[in-house]
Amino acid sequence: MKTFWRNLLRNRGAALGLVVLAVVLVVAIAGPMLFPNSPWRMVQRPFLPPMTVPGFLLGTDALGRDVTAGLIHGARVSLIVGLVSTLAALAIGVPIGAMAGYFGGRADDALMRFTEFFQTIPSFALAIVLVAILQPSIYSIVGAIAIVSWPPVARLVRGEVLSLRAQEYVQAAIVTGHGHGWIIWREILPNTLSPVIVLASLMVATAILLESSLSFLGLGDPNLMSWGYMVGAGRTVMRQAWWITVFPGFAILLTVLALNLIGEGLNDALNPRLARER
Amino acid sequence: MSFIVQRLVKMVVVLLAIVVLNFFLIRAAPGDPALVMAGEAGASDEIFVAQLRERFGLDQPLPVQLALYVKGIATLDLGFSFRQQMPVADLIFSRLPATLLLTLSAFAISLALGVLFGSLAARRAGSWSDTLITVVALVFYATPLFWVALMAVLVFSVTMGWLPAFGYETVGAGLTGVARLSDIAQHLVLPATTLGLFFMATYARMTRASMLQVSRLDFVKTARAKGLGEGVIQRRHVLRNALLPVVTLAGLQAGTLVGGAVLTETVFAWPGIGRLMYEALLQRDYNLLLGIFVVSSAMVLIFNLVTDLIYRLVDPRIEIKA
Amino acid sequence: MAEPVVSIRDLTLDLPLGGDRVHAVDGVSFDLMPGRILCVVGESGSGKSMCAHALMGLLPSAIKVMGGEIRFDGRDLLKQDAAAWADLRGRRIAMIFQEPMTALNPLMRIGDQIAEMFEAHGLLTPAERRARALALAAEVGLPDPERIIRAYPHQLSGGQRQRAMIAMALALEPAVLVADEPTTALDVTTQAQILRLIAELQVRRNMAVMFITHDFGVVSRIADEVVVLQHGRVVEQGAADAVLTRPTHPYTQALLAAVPSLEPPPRMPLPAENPAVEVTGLSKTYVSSAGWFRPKRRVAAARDVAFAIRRGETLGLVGESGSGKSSIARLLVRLIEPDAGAIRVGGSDFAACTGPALRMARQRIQMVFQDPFASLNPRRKVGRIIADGPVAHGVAPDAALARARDLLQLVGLDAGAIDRFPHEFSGGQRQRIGIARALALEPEVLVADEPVSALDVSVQAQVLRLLEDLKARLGLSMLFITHDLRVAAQICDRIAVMRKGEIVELKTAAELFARPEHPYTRELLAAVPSGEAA
Amino acid sequence: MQTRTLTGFIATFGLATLVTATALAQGKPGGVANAIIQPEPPGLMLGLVQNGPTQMVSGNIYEGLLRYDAKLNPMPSLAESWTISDDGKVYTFKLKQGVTWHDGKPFTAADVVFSTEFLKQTHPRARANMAQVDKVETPDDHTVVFTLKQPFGPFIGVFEVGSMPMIPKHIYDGTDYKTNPANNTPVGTGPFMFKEWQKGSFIKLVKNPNYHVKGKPLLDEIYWHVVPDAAARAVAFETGKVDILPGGSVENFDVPRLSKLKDVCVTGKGWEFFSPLSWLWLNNRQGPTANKQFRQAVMYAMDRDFAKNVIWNGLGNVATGPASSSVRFYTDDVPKYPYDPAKAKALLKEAGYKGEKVRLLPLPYGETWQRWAEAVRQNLQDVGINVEMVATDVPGWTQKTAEWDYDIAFTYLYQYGDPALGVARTYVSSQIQKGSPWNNVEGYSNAAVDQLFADGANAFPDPKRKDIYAKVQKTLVEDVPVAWLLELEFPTITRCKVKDLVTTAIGVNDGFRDAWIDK
Repeated sequence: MKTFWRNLLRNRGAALGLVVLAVVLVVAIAGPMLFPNSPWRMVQRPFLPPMTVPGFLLGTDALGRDVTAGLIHGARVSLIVGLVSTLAALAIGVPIGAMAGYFGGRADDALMRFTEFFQTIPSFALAIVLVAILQPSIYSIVGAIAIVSWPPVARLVRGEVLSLRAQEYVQAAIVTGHGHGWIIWREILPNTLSPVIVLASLMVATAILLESSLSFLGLGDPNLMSWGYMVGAGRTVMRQAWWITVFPGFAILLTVLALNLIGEGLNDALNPRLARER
Repeated sequence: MSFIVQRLVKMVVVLLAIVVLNFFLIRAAPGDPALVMAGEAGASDEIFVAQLRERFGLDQPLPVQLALYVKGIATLDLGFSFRQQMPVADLIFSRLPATLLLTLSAFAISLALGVLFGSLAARRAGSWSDTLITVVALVFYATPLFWVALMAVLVFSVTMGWLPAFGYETVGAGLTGVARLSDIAQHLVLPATTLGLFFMATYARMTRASMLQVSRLDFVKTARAKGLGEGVIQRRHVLRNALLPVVTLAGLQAGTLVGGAVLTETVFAWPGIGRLMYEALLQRDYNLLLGIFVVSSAMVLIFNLVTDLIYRLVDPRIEIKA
Repeated sequence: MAEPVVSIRDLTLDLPLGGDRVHAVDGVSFDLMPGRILCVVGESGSGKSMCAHALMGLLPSAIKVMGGEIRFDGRDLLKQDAAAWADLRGRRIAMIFQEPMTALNPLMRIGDQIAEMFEAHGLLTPAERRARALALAAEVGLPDPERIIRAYPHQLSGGQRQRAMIAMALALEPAVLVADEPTTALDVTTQAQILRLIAELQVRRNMAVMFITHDFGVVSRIADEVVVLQHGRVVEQGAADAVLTRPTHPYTQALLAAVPSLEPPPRMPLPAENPAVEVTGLSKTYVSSAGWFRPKRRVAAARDVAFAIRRGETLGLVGESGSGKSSIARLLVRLIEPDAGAIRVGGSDFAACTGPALRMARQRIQMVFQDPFASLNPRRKVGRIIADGPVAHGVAPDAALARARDLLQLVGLDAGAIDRFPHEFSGGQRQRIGIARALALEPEVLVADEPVSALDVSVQAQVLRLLEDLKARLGLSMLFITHDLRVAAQICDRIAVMRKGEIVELKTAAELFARPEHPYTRELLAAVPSGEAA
Repeated sequence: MQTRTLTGFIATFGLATLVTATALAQGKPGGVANAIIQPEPPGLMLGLVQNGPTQMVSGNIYEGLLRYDAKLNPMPSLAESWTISDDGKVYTFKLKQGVTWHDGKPFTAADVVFSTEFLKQTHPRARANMAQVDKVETPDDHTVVFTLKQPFGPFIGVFEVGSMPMIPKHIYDGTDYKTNPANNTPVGTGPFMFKEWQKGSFIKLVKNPNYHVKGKPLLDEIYWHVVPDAAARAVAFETGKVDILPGGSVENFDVPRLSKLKDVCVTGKGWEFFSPLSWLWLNNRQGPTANKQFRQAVMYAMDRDFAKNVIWNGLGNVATGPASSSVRFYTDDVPKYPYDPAKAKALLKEAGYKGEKVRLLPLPYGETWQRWAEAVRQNLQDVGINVEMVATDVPGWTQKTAEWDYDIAFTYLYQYGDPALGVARTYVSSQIQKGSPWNNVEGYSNAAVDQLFADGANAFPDPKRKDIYAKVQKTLVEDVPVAWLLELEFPTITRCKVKDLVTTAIGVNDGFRDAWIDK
C-alpha cells in the first residue's frame, strides 16, 4: 500500500491530479455549507462581471444568479453524476464481463454479442435517445451514461478474467472444490481491481463530459445546477458574459484533467514492473 | 473468405437487433410525429392528428409496423420520412458524404497527432515533458467540445476572419472543380480540427501506454543489441508493435464517430448525419431515426470489419490465434 | 596464452534503494578468451544477468555502475556514449537471449531481422543483406532457409527461433558472444542441439563466449571456464573440469550436490493390485476453430492413455513440451474435461462426477502447481489460502485455520505465516504453501505438475525431499509430472514417457534408465546434459 | 344581392398602390438576400405543412387572395378587389388577370375553389375557417363568391398566404396530395420560385420573372441558411454570411449586442397578424391550480416586468389578459395583476395551499424560454409554491400538454388578429379535447364565456362584437384560467441595406416581394 502511494505520487501528473481532485471534493462536500442559499436565486443585477461587486467574485449570470454559488453547488452534482453513472456502468459491465470470461464458450459468445451490440450503436446518439425517451432528469442522465459506457468495462473485465482464469491459483481453487460464484468473487474479481479502477477513474471524467454535452443539447436536469448545465446555459451569452461559461468550463476541464492524470498515474503505479523501472 | 461471410452474417443479425431495439425505444418516447407536426402547425384538431397518424401508419398495431419496417429493410428500403416527405435513404445518403468527410478528417487528425504526442511522451516517460505533453493532449479532451468549438469560431472566424465559421461550403458561390474543393476544405478546417483534437487524447494515452509496454519487451533489447539507432528502434520495433492495440481502438472509434459528431455538426452547422439524427429525434421522425441508426451502426460494423482485415495484414500472428 | 578479448575488473553495480541488497554485482572480475566459452553460473538473483547486460551496455536505468571497468579493444566499455555503444553492439559484441519467442519482433520476417544487423551498421546493399541472411540461416542449420527467412517468428519452433537469434548474433562476426540462458526455455533434445551449435560456431569463428546459465548440466557440456556467482560476488572460478569435479567453495559444492543424479535410488516395489488411481482410455483432443483460409486444427493431447498409480507410489510422467503430460495432469483433476475415458479413484469414476458430487469428490485428488508465483492468490493471506478448501468442504473456519498452522509447520514453515501475504515469501516457501494447501483437504492422491522446475537447484532439492517425506508420512500416492529426467529419476517409483499424447513407455525408474526400449526414450536420455560426463 | 364596396378597401388599395409606387421609385433591382431559417422546415408545400419556417419560406412562393397591412387591413394580392354583402354573408372576390403559376399555367377561379377543398382536408385552421362557408361559386374565371352560413366577423381576415395559400389545381387535382412528387418542388404564383434545397444547408429561391406585379420582385435570389445553433447563427450574421435574422433566430440575449453593430437595423414589426401571446397553462382540473385563488396567486407572484426587461431585453409588453393589444376589440379595462408577492402569499393561504408539489413544464424552444421558466420557478418558490421543473423536448411537451399531464406549462400562441380566430379556442369548453396542445388545454369551462364567444364570432357588424369581447375579457381576467405573461415581440434583425423587407402584418413571411438591397 505504501509503495503504491509512493509510486503514484512520484508521477507528477497524478500528484497534480490528486491535489485538484481533493480541492474539488472539498468544495463539493463543504461548499454548500458556505453557500447555503439555492444557486438558482436571482440575487443581483444580471450579467454582473466578476469582481465588480463585493460578494460576487465570479459575477452573475443572465438572470442575476451568483456564478460562484452555482460553481460550488455544481461541483457536487457533477461529481455525483460522474460517480454514480460510473458505479452503475461497473454494476452492469463487471458481472457481464466476469461471466463471459469465466464461463467461456456459449455464455461468452452470447454475452459478448450483447456487448458488441451496445458498442455498435453510436454511443452518444444512444445516450441522447435514451435521455429524450425517459425525459431529462438526473436519473435518466445517469442511466443513459451508464448504459452507453458499460461495454468497455465488460470487455476489460472479460479479458482480465480470461487471463486470470488460466492462473494456477484459480485452478487451485477449482481443484479444491469451490463453487463458481466463490471463485469469481473471491479469487478472480479482487485481482481485476487495478485495471478496473484505472478505467473507472477515466469513466468518471467521461461521464462528467457526457453530462455537459447532454446539457448543451438541452438534455440536462433543470432542477440541478451542474457545471454542464451552467456551461450549456451560458454559452449563448458567451459573447456578452464570458464568465458565465468560462468558470464552469474551467472547472470541468480541471476535474476531467485531474481524473485522467490520476487514471494514468494509477495505471503506471498499479503496473508494478513499470513502477519499478521509474 | 468464410471469415468475411461469417462476419457479414453476424452483422446482419446485429443490425436486425438494433432495428428491433430502437424501433421500440423510439416509440417509447413521449409524443409521436403526428403530435409534433400538429404542434408545429400551431392549430390542430383531432382530424388533423388522426390524418397524420394514418398517413404515417401509426394507427396500425406495433407488431405490424415492425413487420412492415423489417420487410422494408430486407429489401434495402429504409422507408419514408414522415416529416420530410422524402425517402429516408435519400435523406441519409445526401448527408453521409459530409459526415464521412468530417469524421474521417477528424479521425486522421486525431490519430496522427495522438500517435505523435503519445510516442513523444513515451520516449520521455517520467520527465517533465512527458507530463506536459500528456496535459496538453488532455486539455482538448477535458474541455467540453462545444466550448472549444465556439472559441475556435470566435478566434479564427469572427476575430481573425481566417476561416469560415459554419457550413459545408460557401452557399451560392457557384464554385466548381478545384475552387469548390478548396472552399470545402476551408470549411472543414475548424470542425475537423476541433473534433480531431478531442479524440487525440485517447490515442495519445493509448500510444504512450502501449509503447511503454512494448519497450520493455525482449525484442527491443534484441534491437538494441544489434546496435540499431534509437530512432530506428522506436519506429520500427516499438511503435509498430505498440500501434496494434491503437489500430483496434481506432477501428472502434472510426465507426462510432460517424454517429457521434452531433455536437460538432450542430455548432458548425455541418450538414451531417449526427445533426439529422438529433433533429429526427426531436421530431420523432421514427423512420428517419431508425434509418440513421441502421446506417451508422452498419458503418460501425463495416469499420470494425475493415479494422480486423487491416489487423490481419499488420499482425501476421492473427492467422494462428483466431 | 592468448590475450583476453574482454577483461572485467572489479565490476560493482548498485541496485536501486529499497532492494534486498545494495550491490547487484560486487567486485566481479574475469576474462573472456577468444575461442573459449566462459560459463557464469548462479542461482536466480546472483547477478549473472547483470554482468551480461553490463557487457552489452544494456543495464536497466535503475542500476548504477559504482566501480570497476570492462576492457575491450583497449577501451573501457563502462565509459562509452550511446553512439559508441550502437557501433559496438552487434558488430563487435553480440547477444542471444533466453526467450527466443519474445526476443524476436513478431511483426518482422526472420530474414529482415537478420538483415537488420547489417543495416544497423550501414553495411552492404539490401540485396547483399538478403543473401547474407540466407547464408546465415543455412549456417545455423535452419531447414529450408529460403522459406524460413520469409517466415514470421510465430511460424517457427522454439529451437528454430533460437537458431535465428544465433544467426543474427553471428552476422557481423563479433569478437564476443553473450548468451543469456539461451537454452533454458527449450526442450532437452533441442537444448542439446543448440548447445552443440554454439560450441561449433565459437570454435569456427574463434569467438569468446560468455554463457550465462543456472544449469550445471549445461556447464558440464560446453564450458571451458566457469565463474560461480553468489549474491553478486564471485565465489569460485577456474577451468570447468576443475570446478565441476573439485569444487573448493562450499556454495559450489552445495550447488553441485543439489543436482539430482540420473541414477535412480533403489526402491521397494509396490503391489500392483487395488491401485489408488486407475486411468483407462483417457482421450482429449483440442480443436481450434476454423479461421480465414484455414480448416479446423486438431491437436491430440491425450490418446487412449491408460495407467494406474499404486498406493504409496510416485508415478512420473515425463516428456517434452507439447507431449500432453500437463494435459494428463489437468484431466486427472478435472480442470479440463476428457473426451473419453475413466478415472477411477478409490472405486468410483471421478471422470463421471458432475455438479456438487464432483466438488465433493475433488478433495480426494489434489494438485501442486508449477509456478510458485502464479499459484497463490496475491490478495489472500496464506492462512486463508490453505483454510479455504476445508471451509468449502464444511470444516469450521477456526478449525480450518488451526489446521493451516499445523500444515505450515508440516511443510517446514513458521505457523505465524498464516497472517502474511504470498508476496512476502520466496519461491521455495511459496511452493511449500502450495503443498500445504493441497494437503489441507487430506487427499489420497497428489498430482504435482512440474512442482520444482521453476525453482533454483538448491531449493529444488529441498522441495523434492519434502514431497518424498510427506508422501511417506501421509501414505499418499502421487503423479509427478516433469520434463527433467534427473528429477524424475530421484523421486519416481515408476516413470511413463509421453510423446504426442501417448505413453510410449512405462516401467520402473531403475529399468527405464538402465534399459530404455523406445527410441524416443533413448533420445531423451541421450540429450540430458550429464554432470558426470564433464 | 345587394353589395357595397368596403370603404377600407379603397383606402388600403390606395395605400398599397402608394407603397408600391414609392418602393418602385426607390428600389434597386438585383442582388441576393441571405437569411436564416430556423429550424429547417419539414417541407415547403404550404398547403400540407404549416409550421413557422415553412410559412416564412413558402410565403414568398405561394400567395393568398389578400395581404394585410400592419393594422390588419386587407390589401389586394391575387384578388384585386372584393365586396362584402350587407348581411355579412356573401364575399365576392375579383381575381387579378394574367396571373400565372410558376410553371406557366394560368391562375383562375377554379384554383381558388380547388384550394378551398384541398385545405379543408389538410389545413386545420383553414378547415375551421371554411367550416363557416356554405358554398363557393365561380361565376366566371376571375370571380369567386363565398357564401357563409351566417355572418362571421373575422372572415375577411383569413385570406393571408399562411392561412389560405392558393394551390395549383392542375398539379394536385386527382392525385394523392400527401405523396405528390411536386411537394418537393412547390409551385405557386408568388414572387419567388423554388430552385434548390440542400437539406441541412440551405434553401434557394429565385426571382419569378413573370410575376404579376410589374417590377417585382427586385431581388434575384434568396438563400435561406440552415444553422442549427443559436450562437452560430449570431456569428453567421456578424461575419456577414447572412444579412437577415428573422424573429426568433437568435437568442434574446444576443439581440442588444447584434443591434448595436454597425449598419444593423432592428424592427419589431411584421408580427401584427400573429400577435404572439405567452401564458402559463394552469391545469384547471386538478391539483392546486384548480383553485382560482391559487391561480390568481400565481399571477401576483410573477415579476413579469423582470421577465420582459431581463429575459426579453425589454421587447414586448406585459399582457393584461387573453387578447394581445394588437388584436381587434382588445381592451385594457380589466382587473390588474401587478407583481405583489405578499398578496400572492395571502391568496395562497386563502386557497389552503399546503405545499403540494407543482410540476412546471417549460417550453422547449431554447435558452430564452428555459431561463424564463427558471425565473418563474424562482418567483413561485419565493411565495412558497413547491415547484419542480420537468424537462422535456418538443414532442414530450406537446404530448404532456395535449394529454393534460402537467400542472403549469409555458406556451405561446398566435392570435391571428381576431378574438374569434386566435383567442376563443383557448377558453371555450367545446375546445376541451384531449390530443391537441393548442385548444382549451387548461380545461376552463364557463357557460357564460362559451356563449359570449359564440355570439362574438357571428355578431355583425363590428360594434356589436366589441361589446361582447369587452365582457369576455373582463370575466376571463377575473377567473385567470391561464396565467398571461407577455405579448411577445420577435425582432427582425437585418443589415440596414436590406430595405422594405417588413411591410405587412406577416413581415418576412411575404416580405421579399417588396424587399431590395441598397448597394
